[in-house]
Amino acid sequence: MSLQIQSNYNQELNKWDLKLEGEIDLFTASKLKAKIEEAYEINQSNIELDLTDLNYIDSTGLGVMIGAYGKMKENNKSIILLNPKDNIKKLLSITNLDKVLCP
Amino acid sequence: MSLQIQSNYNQELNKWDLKLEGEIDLFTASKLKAKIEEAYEINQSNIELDLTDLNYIDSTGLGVMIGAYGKMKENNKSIILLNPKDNIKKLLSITNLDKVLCP
Amino acid sequence: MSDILKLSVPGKPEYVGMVRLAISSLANHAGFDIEAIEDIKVAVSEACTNVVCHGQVGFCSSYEVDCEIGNNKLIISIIDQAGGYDINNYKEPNIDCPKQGGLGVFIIKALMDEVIICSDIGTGTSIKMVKYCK
Amino acid sequence: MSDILKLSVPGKPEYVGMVRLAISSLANHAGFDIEAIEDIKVAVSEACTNVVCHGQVGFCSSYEVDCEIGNNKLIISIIDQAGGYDINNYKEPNIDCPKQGGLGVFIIKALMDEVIICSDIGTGTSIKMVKYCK
Ligand SMILES: Nc1ncnc2c1ncn2[C@@H]1O[C@H](COP(=O)(O)OP(=O)(O)O)[C@@H](O)[C@H]1O
Ligand SMILES: Nc1ncnc2c1ncn2[C@@H]1O[C@H](COP(=O)(O)OP(=O)(O)O)[C@@H](O)[C@H]1O
Repeated sequence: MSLQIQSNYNQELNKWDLKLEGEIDLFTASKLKAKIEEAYEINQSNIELDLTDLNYIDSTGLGVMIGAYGKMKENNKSIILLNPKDNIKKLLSITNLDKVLCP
Repeated sequence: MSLQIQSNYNQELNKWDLKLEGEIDLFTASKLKAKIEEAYEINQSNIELDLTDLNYIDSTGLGVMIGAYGKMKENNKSIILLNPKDNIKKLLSITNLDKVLCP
Repeated sequence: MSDILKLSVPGKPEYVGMVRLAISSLANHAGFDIEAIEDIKVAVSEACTNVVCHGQVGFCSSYEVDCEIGNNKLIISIIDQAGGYDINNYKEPNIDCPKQGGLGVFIIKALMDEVIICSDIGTGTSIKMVKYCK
Repeated sequence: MSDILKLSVPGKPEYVGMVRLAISSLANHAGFDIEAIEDIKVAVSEACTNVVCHGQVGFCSSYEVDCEIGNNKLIISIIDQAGGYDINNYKEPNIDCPKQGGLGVFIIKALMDEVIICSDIGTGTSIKMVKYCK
Protein backbone atom coordinates (compact mmCIF):
# COMPACT_ATOMS: atom_id res chain seq x y z
CA MET A 1 0.00 0.00 0.00
CA SER A 2 2.84 2.35 -0.59
CA LEU A 3 4.76 4.01 -3.36
CA GLN A 4 8.49 3.79 -4.00
CA ILE A 5 10.17 6.07 -6.52
CA GLN A 6 13.70 5.70 -7.88
CA SER A 7 14.90 8.67 -9.86
CA ASN A 8 17.91 8.67 -12.16
CA TYR A 9 19.12 11.42 -14.37
CA ASN A 10 20.39 10.11 -17.70
CA GLN A 11 23.19 12.53 -18.68
CA GLU A 12 23.65 11.08 -22.12
CA LEU A 13 20.06 11.36 -23.26
CA ASN A 14 19.38 14.37 -21.08
CA LYS A 15 16.25 12.98 -19.46
CA TRP A 16 14.91 11.84 -16.11
CA ASP A 17 14.03 8.17 -15.52
CA LEU A 18 11.62 7.72 -12.65
CA LYS A 19 10.78 4.17 -11.71
CA LEU A 20 7.50 3.85 -9.82
CA GLU A 21 6.72 0.85 -7.65
CA GLY A 22 3.58 0.16 -5.65
CA GLU A 23 0.35 2.13 -5.68
CA ILE A 24 -0.57 5.72 -6.42
CA ASP A 25 -3.69 6.93 -4.68
CA LEU A 26 -4.80 9.90 -2.63
CA PHE A 27 -2.37 8.98 0.11
CA THR A 28 0.74 8.54 -2.05
CA ALA A 29 0.09 10.96 -4.92
CA SER A 30 1.75 13.88 -3.13
CA LYS A 31 4.98 11.86 -3.05
CA LEU A 32 4.89 11.50 -6.83
CA LYS A 33 4.17 15.19 -7.25
CA ALA A 34 7.08 16.14 -4.99
CA LYS A 35 9.50 13.80 -6.77
CA ILE A 36 8.58 15.10 -10.21
CA GLU A 37 8.91 18.69 -9.10
CA GLU A 38 12.20 18.02 -7.37
CA ALA A 39 13.63 16.36 -10.46
CA TYR A 40 12.37 19.10 -12.74
CA GLU A 41 13.93 21.76 -10.54
CA ILE A 42 17.32 20.11 -10.71
CA ASN A 43 17.20 19.55 -14.48
CA GLN A 44 14.54 20.98 -16.73
CA SER A 45 14.52 17.98 -19.06
CA ASN A 46 12.08 15.40 -20.32
CA ILE A 47 10.78 12.83 -17.85
CA GLU A 48 10.06 9.15 -18.41
CA LEU A 49 7.99 7.31 -15.82
CA ASP A 50 8.62 3.58 -15.83
CA LEU A 51 5.39 1.92 -14.67
CA THR A 52 6.56 -1.70 -14.95
CA ASP A 53 6.12 -2.25 -11.20
CA LEU A 54 3.23 0.12 -10.60
CA ASN A 55 0.20 -1.93 -9.57
CA TYR A 56 -2.43 0.71 -9.09
CA ILE A 57 -3.30 4.25 -10.01
CA ASP A 58 -6.48 6.28 -9.84
CA SER A 59 -7.59 9.78 -10.79
CA THR A 60 -5.47 11.36 -8.07
CA GLY A 61 -2.32 9.95 -9.61
CA LEU A 62 -3.45 10.68 -13.15
CA GLY A 63 -4.12 14.25 -12.02
CA VAL A 64 -0.52 14.64 -10.88
CA MET A 65 0.67 13.42 -14.27
CA ILE A 66 -1.66 15.75 -16.18
CA GLY A 67 -0.49 18.61 -14.00
CA ALA A 68 3.15 17.86 -14.73
CA TYR A 69 2.38 17.40 -18.43
CA GLY A 70 0.78 20.85 -18.58
CA LYS A 71 3.62 22.65 -16.85
CA MET A 72 6.31 20.87 -18.84
CA LYS A 73 4.58 21.43 -22.15
CA GLU A 74 4.80 25.19 -21.60
CA ASN A 75 8.57 24.73 -21.68
CA ASN A 76 8.46 22.30 -24.59
CA LYS A 77 9.34 19.38 -22.41
CA SER A 78 7.56 16.04 -22.31
CA ILE A 79 6.54 13.52 -19.66
CA ILE A 80 5.76 10.02 -20.87
CA LEU A 81 4.69 6.73 -19.34
CA LEU A 82 6.40 3.43 -20.14
CA ASN A 83 5.16 -0.16 -19.68
CA PRO A 84 1.84 0.40 -17.90
CA LYS A 85 0.14 -2.80 -16.72
CA ASP A 86 -3.19 -3.77 -18.25
CA ASN A 87 -5.32 -2.25 -15.49
CA ILE A 88 -3.47 1.05 -15.81
CA LYS A 89 -3.60 0.92 -19.61
CA LYS A 90 -7.35 0.58 -19.33
CA LEU A 91 -7.64 3.74 -17.22
CA LEU A 92 -5.35 5.68 -19.55
CA SER A 93 -7.49 4.62 -22.47
CA ILE A 94 -10.84 5.41 -20.82
CA THR A 95 -9.63 8.88 -19.96
CA ASN A 96 -7.95 9.37 -23.34
CA LEU A 97 -4.74 10.22 -21.49
CA ASP A 98 -2.83 7.61 -23.46
CA LYS A 99 -3.01 10.07 -26.37
CA VAL A 100 -0.87 12.61 -24.56
CA LEU A 101 1.05 10.53 -22.01
CA CYS A 102 1.88 7.40 -24.02
CA PRO A 103 2.87 8.61 -27.47
CA MET B 1 -6.24 -15.52 0.24
CA SER B 2 -6.18 -19.09 -0.92
CA LEU B 3 -4.34 -22.34 -0.45
CA GLN B 4 -2.59 -24.39 -3.13
CA ILE B 5 -1.34 -27.87 -2.41
CA GLN B 6 0.99 -29.93 -4.60
CA SER B 7 1.31 -33.54 -3.57
CA ASN B 8 4.03 -35.92 -4.74
CA TYR B 9 4.67 -39.44 -3.66
CA ASN B 10 8.37 -40.17 -3.37
CA GLN B 11 8.70 -43.90 -4.29
CA GLU B 12 12.31 -44.16 -3.34
CA LEU B 13 12.00 -42.81 0.18
CA ASN B 14 8.46 -44.09 0.57
CA LYS B 15 6.99 -40.77 1.76
CA TRP B 16 4.57 -38.06 0.71
CA ASP B 17 5.81 -34.56 -0.09
CA LEU B 18 3.05 -31.96 0.17
CA LYS B 19 3.97 -28.44 -0.82
CA LEU B 20 1.67 -25.80 0.69
CA GLU B 21 1.34 -22.34 -0.80
CA GLY B 22 -0.80 -19.45 0.41
CA GLU B 23 -2.79 -19.27 3.62
CA ILE B 24 -4.43 -21.80 5.90
CA ASP B 25 -7.37 -20.49 7.86
CA LEU B 26 -10.92 -21.53 8.65
CA PHE B 27 -11.86 -21.24 4.99
CA THR B 28 -9.00 -23.26 3.51
CA ALA B 29 -8.22 -25.75 6.32
CA SER B 30 -10.70 -28.32 5.02
CA LYS B 31 -8.73 -28.46 1.77
CA LEU B 32 -5.57 -29.38 3.68
CA LYS B 33 -7.44 -32.00 5.68
CA ALA B 34 -8.86 -33.56 2.52
CA LYS B 35 -5.48 -33.62 0.76
CA ILE B 36 -3.72 -35.25 3.71
CA GLU B 37 -6.45 -37.88 4.06
CA GLU B 38 -6.47 -38.55 0.33
CA ALA B 39 -2.70 -39.04 0.27
CA TYR B 40 -2.76 -41.25 3.33
CA GLU B 41 -5.45 -43.45 1.84
CA ILE B 42 -3.42 -44.03 -1.30
CA ASN B 43 -0.18 -44.76 0.57
CA GLN B 44 0.05 -45.19 4.32
CA SER B 45 3.48 -43.62 4.55
CA ASN B 46 5.14 -40.70 6.30
CA ILE B 47 4.17 -37.19 5.20
CA GLU B 48 6.37 -34.12 4.86
CA LEU B 49 4.70 -30.73 4.56
CA ASP B 50 6.91 -28.17 2.83
CA LEU B 51 5.91 -24.75 4.24
CA THR B 52 8.42 -22.65 2.28
CA ASP B 53 5.63 -20.78 0.50
CA LEU B 54 3.02 -20.86 3.25
CA ASN B 55 2.41 -17.31 4.44
CA TYR B 56 -0.17 -17.78 7.12
CA ILE B 57 -1.61 -20.37 9.45
CA ASP B 58 -3.77 -20.18 12.54
CA SER B 59 -5.25 -22.62 15.05
CA THR B 60 -7.61 -24.10 12.47
CA GLY B 61 -4.68 -25.21 10.32
CA LEU B 62 -2.63 -26.32 13.29
CA GLY B 63 -5.64 -28.36 14.40
CA VAL B 64 -5.66 -30.24 11.09
CA MET B 65 -1.98 -31.05 11.51
CA ILE B 66 -2.41 -32.23 15.09
CA GLY B 67 -5.33 -34.39 13.99
CA ALA B 68 -3.26 -35.99 11.24
CA TYR B 69 -0.33 -36.43 13.61
CA GLY B 70 -2.53 -38.31 16.09
CA LYS B 71 -4.03 -40.68 13.54
CA MET B 72 -0.71 -41.40 11.87
CA LYS B 73 1.11 -41.98 15.13
CA GLU B 74 -1.29 -44.84 15.90
CA ASN B 75 0.15 -46.53 12.82
CA ASN B 76 3.72 -45.52 13.62
CA LYS B 77 3.83 -43.01 10.82
CA SER B 78 5.01 -39.42 11.10
CA ILE B 79 3.96 -36.05 9.70
CA ILE B 80 6.58 -33.29 9.81
CA LEU B 81 6.81 -29.64 8.78
CA LEU B 82 9.72 -28.25 6.78
CA ASN B 83 10.91 -24.64 6.35
CA PRO B 84 8.22 -22.72 8.22
CA LYS B 85 8.51 -18.92 7.92
CA ASP B 86 9.24 -16.88 11.03
CA ASN B 87 5.61 -16.02 11.76
CA ILE B 88 4.64 -19.69 11.55
CA LYS B 89 7.68 -20.76 13.58
CA LYS B 90 6.52 -18.40 16.30
CA LEU B 91 3.07 -20.00 16.45
CA LEU B 92 4.55 -23.51 16.48
CA SER B 93 6.79 -22.50 19.35
CA ILE B 94 4.05 -20.76 21.38
CA THR B 95 1.87 -23.85 21.12
CA ASN B 96 4.78 -26.23 21.70
CA LEU B 97 3.82 -28.02 18.50
CA ASP B 98 7.35 -27.66 17.15
CA LYS B 99 8.28 -30.42 19.60
CA VAL B 100 6.12 -32.95 17.80
CA LEU B 101 5.79 -31.55 14.28
CA CYS B 102 9.31 -30.20 13.65
CA PRO B 103 11.66 -32.81 15.06
CA MET C 1 -29.64 -14.63 0.00
CA SER C 2 -26.95 -12.04 -0.27
CA ASP C 3 -24.31 -11.24 2.34
CA ILE C 4 -24.02 -7.72 3.69
CA LEU C 5 -20.72 -6.28 4.74
CA LYS C 6 -20.24 -2.79 6.12
CA LEU C 7 -17.20 -0.67 6.79
CA SER C 8 -17.19 2.57 8.70
CA VAL C 9 -14.01 4.42 7.78
CA PRO C 10 -12.40 7.65 9.03
CA GLY C 11 -12.44 10.31 6.31
CA LYS C 12 -8.67 10.39 5.89
CA PRO C 13 -6.42 9.57 2.93
CA GLU C 14 -4.51 6.84 4.74
CA TYR C 15 -7.55 4.56 5.01
CA VAL C 16 -8.58 4.51 1.36
CA GLY C 17 -6.02 1.80 0.63
CA MET C 18 -7.49 -0.40 3.33
CA VAL C 19 -10.97 -0.10 1.83
CA ARG C 20 -9.50 -1.04 -1.54
CA LEU C 21 -7.84 -4.14 -0.11
CA ALA C 22 -10.99 -5.25 1.69
CA ILE C 23 -13.13 -4.73 -1.39
CA SER C 24 -10.76 -6.61 -3.65
CA SER C 25 -10.84 -9.55 -1.28
CA LEU C 26 -14.64 -9.49 -1.38
CA ALA C 27 -14.77 -9.22 -5.15
CA ASN C 28 -12.33 -12.08 -5.42
CA HIS C 29 -14.50 -14.33 -3.26
CA ALA C 30 -17.58 -13.24 -5.17
CA GLY C 31 -15.97 -14.76 -8.26
CA PHE C 32 -15.02 -11.69 -10.30
CA ASP C 33 -12.09 -11.98 -12.68
CA ILE C 34 -8.92 -9.93 -12.32
CA GLU C 35 -10.02 -7.18 -14.67
CA ALA C 36 -13.35 -6.74 -12.91
CA ILE C 37 -11.66 -6.76 -9.50
CA GLU C 38 -9.39 -3.94 -10.67
CA ASP C 39 -12.40 -2.00 -12.00
CA ILE C 40 -14.18 -2.33 -8.67
CA LYS C 41 -11.06 -1.31 -6.72
CA VAL C 42 -10.62 1.86 -8.76
CA ALA C 43 -14.31 2.80 -8.64
CA VAL C 44 -14.51 2.37 -4.87
CA SER C 45 -11.26 4.28 -4.41
CA GLU C 46 -12.55 7.18 -6.51
CA ALA C 47 -15.69 7.39 -4.43
CA CYS C 48 -13.77 7.28 -1.15
CA THR C 49 -11.32 9.87 -2.47
CA ASN C 50 -14.23 12.18 -3.25
CA VAL C 51 -15.52 11.92 0.29
CA VAL C 52 -12.12 12.64 1.77
CA CYS C 53 -11.29 15.47 -0.67
CA HIS C 54 -14.62 17.22 -1.07
CA GLY C 55 -16.07 16.75 2.37
CA GLN C 56 -16.87 20.11 3.93
CA VAL C 57 -14.05 21.91 5.71
CA GLY C 58 -13.12 20.08 8.84
CA PHE C 59 -14.85 16.88 7.79
CA CYS C 60 -12.88 14.03 9.16
CA SER C 61 -15.49 11.87 10.75
CA SER C 62 -16.41 8.56 9.21
CA TYR C 63 -18.15 7.46 6.05
CA GLU C 64 -19.74 4.14 5.30
CA VAL C 65 -18.93 1.56 2.66
CA ASP C 66 -21.77 -0.96 2.38
CA CYS C 67 -21.36 -4.06 0.23
CA GLU C 68 -23.97 -6.51 -0.82
CA ILE C 69 -22.50 -9.69 -2.23
CA GLY C 70 -25.32 -11.15 -4.25
CA ASN C 71 -25.75 -13.82 -6.82
CA ASN C 72 -23.52 -12.74 -9.68
CA LYS C 73 -23.35 -9.16 -8.61
CA LEU C 74 -21.70 -6.87 -6.14
CA ILE C 75 -23.47 -3.72 -4.98
CA ILE C 76 -21.35 -1.15 -3.19
CA SER C 77 -22.63 2.05 -1.62
CA ILE C 78 -20.41 4.78 -0.27
CA ILE C 79 -22.35 7.03 2.04
CA ASP C 80 -21.03 10.17 3.65
CA GLN C 81 -22.31 12.98 5.87
CA ALA C 82 -19.75 15.34 4.44
CA GLY C 83 -22.04 18.14 3.33
CA GLY C 84 -23.21 17.08 -0.12
CA TYR C 85 -23.05 18.98 -3.41
CA ASP C 86 -25.25 20.03 -6.26
CA ILE C 87 -25.19 17.14 -8.71
CA ASN C 88 -26.90 19.29 -11.34
CA ASN C 89 -23.72 21.31 -11.56
CA TYR C 90 -21.71 18.24 -12.50
CA LYS C 91 -20.11 18.43 -15.94
CA GLU C 92 -18.52 15.51 -17.72
CA PRO C 93 -14.85 16.19 -18.35
CA ASN C 94 -13.83 16.95 -21.92
CA ILE C 95 -11.41 14.10 -22.33
CA ASP C 96 -9.95 15.57 -25.49
CA CYS C 97 -8.62 18.40 -23.42
CA PRO C 98 -6.98 16.84 -20.39
CA LYS C 99 -7.02 18.85 -17.23
CA GLN C 100 -6.16 18.09 -13.65
CA GLY C 101 -9.15 16.91 -11.67
CA GLY C 102 -12.72 16.17 -12.57
CA LEU C 103 -12.14 12.56 -13.65
CA GLY C 104 -13.38 10.64 -10.62
CA VAL C 105 -17.08 10.28 -11.32
CA PHE C 106 -16.39 9.82 -15.01
CA ILE C 107 -14.08 6.87 -14.26
CA ILE C 108 -16.57 5.32 -11.83
CA LYS C 109 -19.29 5.42 -14.49
CA ALA C 110 -16.96 3.93 -17.09
CA LEU C 111 -15.93 1.01 -14.89
CA MET C 112 -19.15 0.02 -13.15
CA ASP C 113 -22.33 -1.35 -14.72
CA GLU C 114 -24.75 0.86 -12.81
CA VAL C 115 -24.07 4.04 -10.85
CA ILE C 116 -26.59 6.10 -8.90
CA ILE C 117 -25.54 9.24 -7.09
CA CYS C 118 -27.73 11.07 -4.58
CA SER C 119 -26.55 14.17 -2.82
CA ASP C 120 -28.31 16.32 -0.30
CA ILE C 121 -26.73 19.75 0.15
CA GLY C 122 -26.04 20.42 3.80
CA THR C 123 -26.14 16.72 4.59
CA GLY C 124 -24.19 14.29 2.48
CA THR C 125 -23.78 12.10 -0.55
CA SER C 126 -24.39 8.48 -1.38
CA ILE C 127 -23.11 6.74 -4.44
CA LYS C 128 -24.35 3.27 -5.24
CA MET C 129 -22.56 1.18 -7.83
CA VAL C 130 -23.24 -2.24 -9.20
CA LYS C 131 -20.93 -4.64 -11.00
CA TYR C 132 -22.22 -7.84 -12.58
CA CYS C 133 -20.17 -11.00 -12.61
CA LYS C 134 -19.82 -12.32 -16.12
CA MET D 1 -7.19 11.72 18.87
CA SER D 2 -7.59 8.18 17.77
CA ASP D 3 -9.29 7.00 14.59
CA ILE D 4 -12.16 4.57 14.82
CA LEU D 5 -12.79 2.01 12.13
CA LYS D 6 -15.61 -0.51 12.16
CA LEU D 7 -16.38 -3.57 10.11
CA SER D 8 -19.62 -5.48 10.17
CA VAL D 9 -18.95 -8.93 8.75
CA PRO D 10 -21.19 -11.90 7.89
CA GLY D 11 -20.48 -14.83 10.21
CA LYS D 12 -19.06 -17.04 7.47
CA PRO D 13 -15.61 -18.59 6.95
CA GLU D 14 -15.02 -16.88 3.59
CA TYR D 15 -14.91 -13.39 5.12
CA VAL D 16 -12.31 -14.01 7.82
CA GLY D 17 -9.52 -13.51 5.28
CA MET D 18 -10.90 -10.12 4.33
CA VAL D 19 -10.91 -8.99 7.94
CA ARG D 20 -7.31 -10.16 8.23
CA LEU D 21 -6.29 -8.15 5.17
CA ALA D 22 -8.04 -5.01 6.36
CA ILE D 23 -6.52 -5.27 9.83
CA SER D 24 -3.03 -5.83 8.50
CA SER D 25 -3.34 -2.71 6.37
CA LEU D 26 -4.41 -0.75 9.45
CA ALA D 27 -1.63 -2.13 11.60
CA ASN D 28 0.85 -1.30 8.87
CA HIS D 29 -0.30 2.33 8.74
CA ALA D 30 -0.28 2.48 12.52
CA GLY D 31 3.45 1.80 12.36
CA PHE D 32 3.69 -1.76 13.67
CA ASP D 33 6.59 -3.89 12.48
CA ILE D 34 6.15 -7.06 10.45
CA GLU D 35 6.21 -9.39 13.43
CA ALA D 36 3.59 -7.37 15.31
CA ILE D 37 1.41 -7.15 12.20
CA GLU D 38 1.49 -10.94 11.93
CA ASP D 39 0.61 -11.27 15.62
CA ILE D 40 -2.37 -8.96 15.19
CA LYS D 41 -3.54 -10.80 12.06
CA VAL D 42 -3.49 -14.16 13.81
CA ALA D 43 -5.18 -12.88 16.96
CA VAL D 44 -8.00 -11.21 15.01
CA SER D 45 -8.42 -14.28 12.84
CA GLU D 46 -8.70 -16.53 15.89
CA ALA D 47 -11.39 -14.33 17.38
CA CYS D 48 -13.36 -14.20 14.10
CA THR D 49 -12.97 -17.96 13.71
CA ASN D 50 -14.45 -18.46 17.17
CA VAL D 51 -17.49 -16.39 16.27
CA VAL D 52 -18.03 -18.31 13.05
CA CYS D 53 -17.39 -21.74 14.58
CA HIS D 54 -18.99 -21.45 17.99
CA GLY D 55 -21.89 -19.19 17.21
CA GLN D 56 -25.14 -20.86 18.13
CA VAL D 57 -26.71 -23.20 15.58
CA GLY D 58 -27.97 -21.26 12.66
CA PHE D 59 -25.90 -18.18 13.49
CA CYS D 60 -24.92 -16.55 10.28
CA SER D 61 -25.73 -12.94 10.82
CA SER D 62 -23.01 -10.38 11.26
CA TYR D 63 -20.44 -9.64 13.91
CA GLU D 64 -18.52 -6.44 14.45
CA VAL D 65 -14.84 -5.73 14.35
CA ASP D 66 -14.08 -2.35 15.92
CA CYS D 67 -10.62 -0.86 15.69
CA GLU D 68 -9.24 2.11 17.51
CA ILE D 69 -5.97 3.33 16.04
CA GLY D 70 -4.44 5.32 18.84
CA ASN D 71 -1.09 6.79 19.64
CA ASN D 72 1.25 3.82 19.70
CA LYS D 73 -1.48 1.28 20.18
CA LEU D 74 -4.18 -0.57 18.35
CA ILE D 75 -7.30 -1.69 20.17
CA ILE D 76 -9.46 -4.24 18.41
CA SER D 77 -12.80 -5.54 19.66
CA ILE D 78 -14.68 -8.40 18.08
CA ILE D 79 -18.28 -8.36 19.16
CA ASP D 80 -20.86 -10.99 18.32
CA GLN D 81 -24.48 -11.75 19.10
CA ALA D 82 -23.86 -15.43 18.57
CA GLY D 83 -25.15 -16.77 21.87
CA GLY D 84 -22.22 -16.43 24.25
CA TYR D 85 -20.61 -19.09 26.43
CA ASP D 86 -19.58 -19.66 30.01
CA ILE D 87 -16.07 -18.25 30.27
CA ASN D 88 -15.63 -19.86 33.69
CA ASN D 89 -15.60 -23.20 31.95
CA TYR D 90 -12.62 -22.20 29.86
CA LYS D 91 -9.52 -24.33 30.44
CA GLU D 92 -6.09 -23.49 29.13
CA PRO D 93 -4.87 -26.19 26.77
CA ASN D 94 -2.17 -28.48 28.08
CA ILE D 95 0.42 -27.72 25.45
CA ASP D 96 2.56 -30.69 26.42
CA CYS D 97 -0.19 -32.92 25.21
CA PRO D 98 -1.27 -31.60 21.84
CA LYS D 99 -4.87 -32.10 20.89
CA GLN D 100 -7.01 -30.80 18.10
CA GLY D 101 -8.85 -27.64 19.10
CA GLY D 102 -8.78 -25.42 22.12
CA LEU D 103 -5.82 -23.29 21.04
CA GLY D 104 -7.56 -20.12 19.81
CA VAL D 105 -7.92 -18.08 22.99
CA PHE D 106 -4.54 -19.32 24.20
CA ILE D 107 -2.87 -18.01 21.02
CA ILE D 108 -4.68 -14.67 21.23
CA LYS D 109 -3.45 -14.17 24.79
CA ALA D 110 0.09 -15.10 23.81
CA LEU D 111 0.22 -12.66 20.89
CA MET D 112 -1.57 -9.59 22.22
CA ASP D 113 -0.52 -7.34 25.10
CA GLU D 114 -3.95 -7.15 26.74
CA VAL D 115 -7.01 -9.33 26.23
CA ILE D 116 -10.39 -8.94 27.89
CA ILE D 117 -13.21 -11.37 27.14
CA CYS D 118 -16.81 -10.79 28.18
CA SER D 119 -19.53 -13.25 27.33
CA ASP D 120 -23.19 -13.18 28.12
CA ILE D 121 -24.90 -16.54 27.74
CA GLY D 122 -27.95 -16.22 25.54
CA THR D 123 -26.61 -13.03 23.99
CA GLY D 124 -23.07 -12.89 22.76
CA THR D 125 -19.39 -12.38 23.30
CA SER D 126 -16.97 -9.51 23.03
CA ILE D 127 -13.24 -9.84 23.02
CA LYS D 128 -11.10 -6.75 23.28
CA MET D 129 -7.43 -6.94 22.53
CA VAL D 130 -4.70 -4.34 22.67
CA LYS D 131 -1.31 -4.30 21.00
CA TYR D 132 1.28 -1.64 21.79
CA CYS D 133 3.61 -0.30 19.17
CA LYS D 134 7.21 -0.63 20.28
N1 LIG E 1 -18.81 12.78 -1.74
C1 LIG E 1 -18.76 14.06 -2.21
N2 LIG E 1 -18.99 15.10 -1.37
C2 LIG E 1 -18.97 16.38 -1.83
N3 LIG E 1 -18.74 16.71 -3.12
C3 LIG E 1 -18.51 15.71 -4.01
C4 LIG E 1 -18.50 14.35 -3.61
N4 LIG E 1 -18.27 13.59 -4.69
C5 LIG E 1 -18.12 14.42 -5.72
N5 LIG E 1 -18.27 15.72 -5.34
C6 LIG E 1 -18.25 16.92 -6.21
O1 LIG E 1 -18.30 16.48 -7.55
C7 LIG E 1 -17.21 16.98 -8.29
C8 LIG E 1 -16.76 16.01 -9.37
O2 LIG E 1 -16.12 14.90 -8.78
P1 LIG E 1 -15.10 14.02 -9.62
O3 LIG E 1 -15.68 13.70 -10.93
O4 LIG E 1 -14.72 12.86 -8.77
O5 LIG E 1 -13.84 14.95 -9.86
P2 LIG E 1 -12.81 15.57 -8.82
O6 LIG E 1 -12.97 14.81 -7.54
O7 LIG E 1 -11.47 15.36 -9.41
O8 LIG E 1 -13.16 17.01 -8.70
C9 LIG E 1 -16.15 17.29 -7.28
O9 LIG E 1 -15.29 18.30 -7.69
C10 LIG E 1 -16.98 17.73 -6.07
O10 LIG E 1 -17.34 19.07 -6.16
N1 LIG F 1 -17.32 -15.99 20.19
C1 LIG F 1 -17.64 -17.14 20.83
N2 LIG F 1 -18.91 -17.56 20.91
C2 LIG F 1 -19.23 -18.71 21.56
N3 LIG F 1 -18.32 -19.51 22.14
C3 LIG F 1 -17.02 -19.15 22.09
C4 LIG F 1 -16.61 -17.96 21.44
N4 LIG F 1 -15.27 -17.86 21.57
C5 LIG F 1 -14.86 -18.92 22.24
N5 LIG F 1 -15.91 -19.72 22.59
C6 LIG F 1 -15.86 -20.96 23.41
O1 LIG F 1 -14.58 -21.04 24.03
C7 LIG F 1 -13.94 -22.26 23.71
C8 LIG F 1 -12.44 -22.08 23.59
O2 LIG F 1 -12.10 -21.36 22.40
P1 LIG F 1 -10.68 -21.51 21.75
O3 LIG F 1 -9.64 -21.38 22.79
O4 LIG F 1 -10.60 -20.53 20.64
O5 LIG F 1 -10.59 -22.98 21.18
P2 LIG F 1 -11.45 -23.67 20.02
O6 LIG F 1 -12.11 -22.58 19.25
O7 LIG F 1 -10.47 -24.42 19.23
O8 LIG F 1 -12.43 -24.58 20.74
C9 LIG F 1 -14.60 -22.72 22.42
O9 LIG F 1 -14.57 -24.12 22.29
C10 LIG F 1 -16.03 -22.21 22.62
O10 LIG F 1 -16.79 -23.10 23.38
